Amino acid sequence: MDGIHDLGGRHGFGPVLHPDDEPIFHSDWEKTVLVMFPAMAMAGAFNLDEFRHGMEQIPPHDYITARYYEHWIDSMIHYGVERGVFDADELERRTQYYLNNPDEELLPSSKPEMVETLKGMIASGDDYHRPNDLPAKFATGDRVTVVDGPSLGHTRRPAYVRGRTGTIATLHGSYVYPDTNAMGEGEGSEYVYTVEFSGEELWGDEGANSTVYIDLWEPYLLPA
Amino acid sequence: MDGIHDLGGRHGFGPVLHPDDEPIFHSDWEKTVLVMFPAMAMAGAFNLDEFRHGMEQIPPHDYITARYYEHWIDSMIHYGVERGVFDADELERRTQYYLNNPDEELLPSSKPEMVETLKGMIASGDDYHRPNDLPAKFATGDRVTVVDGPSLGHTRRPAYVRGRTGTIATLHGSYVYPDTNAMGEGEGSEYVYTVEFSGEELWGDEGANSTVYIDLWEPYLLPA
Amino acid sequence: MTTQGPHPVSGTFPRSDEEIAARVKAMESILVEKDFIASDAIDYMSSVFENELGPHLGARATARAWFDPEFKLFLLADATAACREIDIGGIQGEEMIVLENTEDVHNVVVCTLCSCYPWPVLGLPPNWYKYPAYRSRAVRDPRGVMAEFGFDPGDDVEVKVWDSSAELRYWVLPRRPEGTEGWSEEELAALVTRDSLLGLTDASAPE
Amino acid sequence: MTTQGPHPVSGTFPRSDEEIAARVKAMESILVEKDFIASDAIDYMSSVFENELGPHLGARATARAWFDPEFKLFLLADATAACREIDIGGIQGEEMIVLENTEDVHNVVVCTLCSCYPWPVLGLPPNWYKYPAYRSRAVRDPRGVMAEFGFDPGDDVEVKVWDSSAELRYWVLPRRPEGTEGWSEEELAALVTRDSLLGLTDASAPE
Repeated sequence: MDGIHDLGGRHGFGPVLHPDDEPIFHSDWEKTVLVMFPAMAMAGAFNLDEFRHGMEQIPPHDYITARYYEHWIDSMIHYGVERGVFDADELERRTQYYLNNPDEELLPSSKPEMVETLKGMIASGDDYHRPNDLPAKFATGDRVTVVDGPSLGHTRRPAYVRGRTGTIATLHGSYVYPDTNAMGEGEGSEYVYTVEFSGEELWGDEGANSTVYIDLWEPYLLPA
Repeated sequence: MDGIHDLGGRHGFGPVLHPDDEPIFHSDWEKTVLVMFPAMAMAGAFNLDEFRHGMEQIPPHDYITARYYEHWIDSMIHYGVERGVFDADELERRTQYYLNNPDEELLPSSKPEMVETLKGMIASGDDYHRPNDLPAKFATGDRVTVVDGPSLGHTRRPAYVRGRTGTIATLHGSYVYPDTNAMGEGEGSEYVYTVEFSGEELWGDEGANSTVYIDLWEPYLLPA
Repeated sequence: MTTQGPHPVSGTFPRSDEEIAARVKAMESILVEKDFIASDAIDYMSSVFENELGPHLGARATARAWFDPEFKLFLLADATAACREIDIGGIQGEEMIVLENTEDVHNVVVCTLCSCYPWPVLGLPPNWYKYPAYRSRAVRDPRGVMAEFGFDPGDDVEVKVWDSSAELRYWVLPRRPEGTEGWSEEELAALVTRDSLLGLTDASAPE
Repeated sequence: MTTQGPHPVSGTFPRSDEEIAARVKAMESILVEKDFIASDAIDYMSSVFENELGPHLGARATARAWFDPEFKLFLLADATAACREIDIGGIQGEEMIVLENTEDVHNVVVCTLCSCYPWPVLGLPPNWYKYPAYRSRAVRDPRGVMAEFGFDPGDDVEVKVWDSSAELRYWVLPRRPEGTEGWSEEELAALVTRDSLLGLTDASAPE
């Protein structure tokens, strides 16, 4: 979709405010939200691409004014309600309750097998490679143009490279395809390339003496 | 510039909330803001294109959460301070004063010659035509592609038509050129065309059975 | 425990009406002192837009066009001159173009980049015309927007969207409703709404 | 007098920390009841990110590469395997690529579409990496962004920006500061900052 999340090259957001001493978690609730991601993914509430697509659907004013982990919360509620993990009314009722009783903490709970699963997940991560029997269409050095035109669903084809011509820098193998995986159309399998664009191609004179590299899936690319 | 104001085709803004009974002015201050536009333009604080460019420079979160006439206020302050009409500290001081004394109204004041000027302005408007000795480059029926690529300053070349190919529907004559007039580079004189784009060219299948017409200045167009 | 760092953006939105009112008073007080504005000028111009300009003018021009075929031809050929003939015209409508709705074509007007609007026939625009939802969607999903106004032009009808990006000002000549044969201009004008002059709906049907 | 209609958007922004905390408690309480999460799992995983993962790991890998030319070649050829050799790796870094800064080339890492970041070597990203200012500007105005971090790579240096849009994770091997001949790995690691591993600055100079 052509939403506010597609930020590359957009104007108006001001300087990068970067405090020296930013904590890892700014509030205790951020810790819970971090761990709700694997918990809800394991519960089948969403996959990674759906989770990202959920964040993209946050209204623009909310997207740019909210704290970062609020994006996670919103996407979790979006899919959680849709897939029956949360009942929207019950969630609202409990939210009001905790708002009225801010000092009430949840009781400790234990799930040792989940701790073990998380341990393995942190150590090994996930595998997004998916085998593909077809040969890759492009090779290093090939000139390619990114498919232009709008997007209705989820995509990792940002506006700032659409219609632009660059050069294949690396072929990385075949991976889950976000455009289908986020839309309930299957994981798919598509080659991913790092594509090199000159700064001038993207930004005109502004881009002098700079180069942008971005990873793009094969269906995003046309021979130039 | 590639700012939040360039809204055509962007996703996420929800339904069009259109009350049946919207008043012409929602608050008394809107009346003052409306009339400050010609007043400050006559005082030399800005021209129309600068005024629009000033609104485009409002930070995105502010642009989409503010009431409409707040955009005007922000652009007026932007140029008013830059050009010595307002002293920023004095403006802030008085704002605080009126915030602390909300019932204090300004005394009535009179400027009969301005009333006369406004009367003529409302009746006749302004004239944006500027003669151009060169022939127009395009004629009705010509195929044209809108110049692609980013924008640094003010432009009326929206993102959704950049790089798209359409057909000249009408040649309107030559007018003030916003891209220079907003940037202190003179009014210029460029032909304006209404260009017709098929919905499919702009939006793919979504655009079936629709057509978009938009007015574009000659420097925005290349022969297709 | 919270140690939230800088927010992505600063400030609290939206600002209150009181804050804005105070700021505008501050601006006005400075402009009055510099003799750039006066309260009688504000009263005069705002009263024109409150009491004189508005969709009733576009309705009057439309009814005339329905009533008088020659005026309709004139209006479609040169809306500015035709309107001047019936004392309509001026600021933000120095060069107007009227788009005729037919059985096959339905026109819609928008300004995606700001808020351009034909003041002489419609007065000042409503907020929704200037807010992001309408500006973003009218060019891409005009049928969806019309549906939110309770209107469906029909699948076979071509929708033409006009993005007012220059100093030309567009408005729509709606189709004359059926069952209005023999009506007077005044009666016809009562069927013409603001939304129909923007192409969001048809003119009202006779009751 | 005010009769402001619907705002362009509804709600008050930003939301308070208290509101968010209450909502998260509500979510957690439901997930606990459904046996999808437990507080010990939250404590475990958050403590790993608070206490174990962080830029000191990227600093250790970098110092090793400065110290050991063979490890540097390995790191640049296959960062994931090289890091595994020194017990670094895992989630959100399943396939890492290291970009070498040189006299002629300076690399910068961003994720314009969301917040992709090499967790195994840097831990969780700071807010500024995830907020609109950095994401919008890093690809278009990388020198301006670096200037805000107090760094100028030099006009003659080519700036390469890497937009992490897929599941590959990029980080930067900064140049070894001059005047560090004979330093130990531990001493070298102390010069490597998070910002230098993202390419916003160079590594720190020796004092």
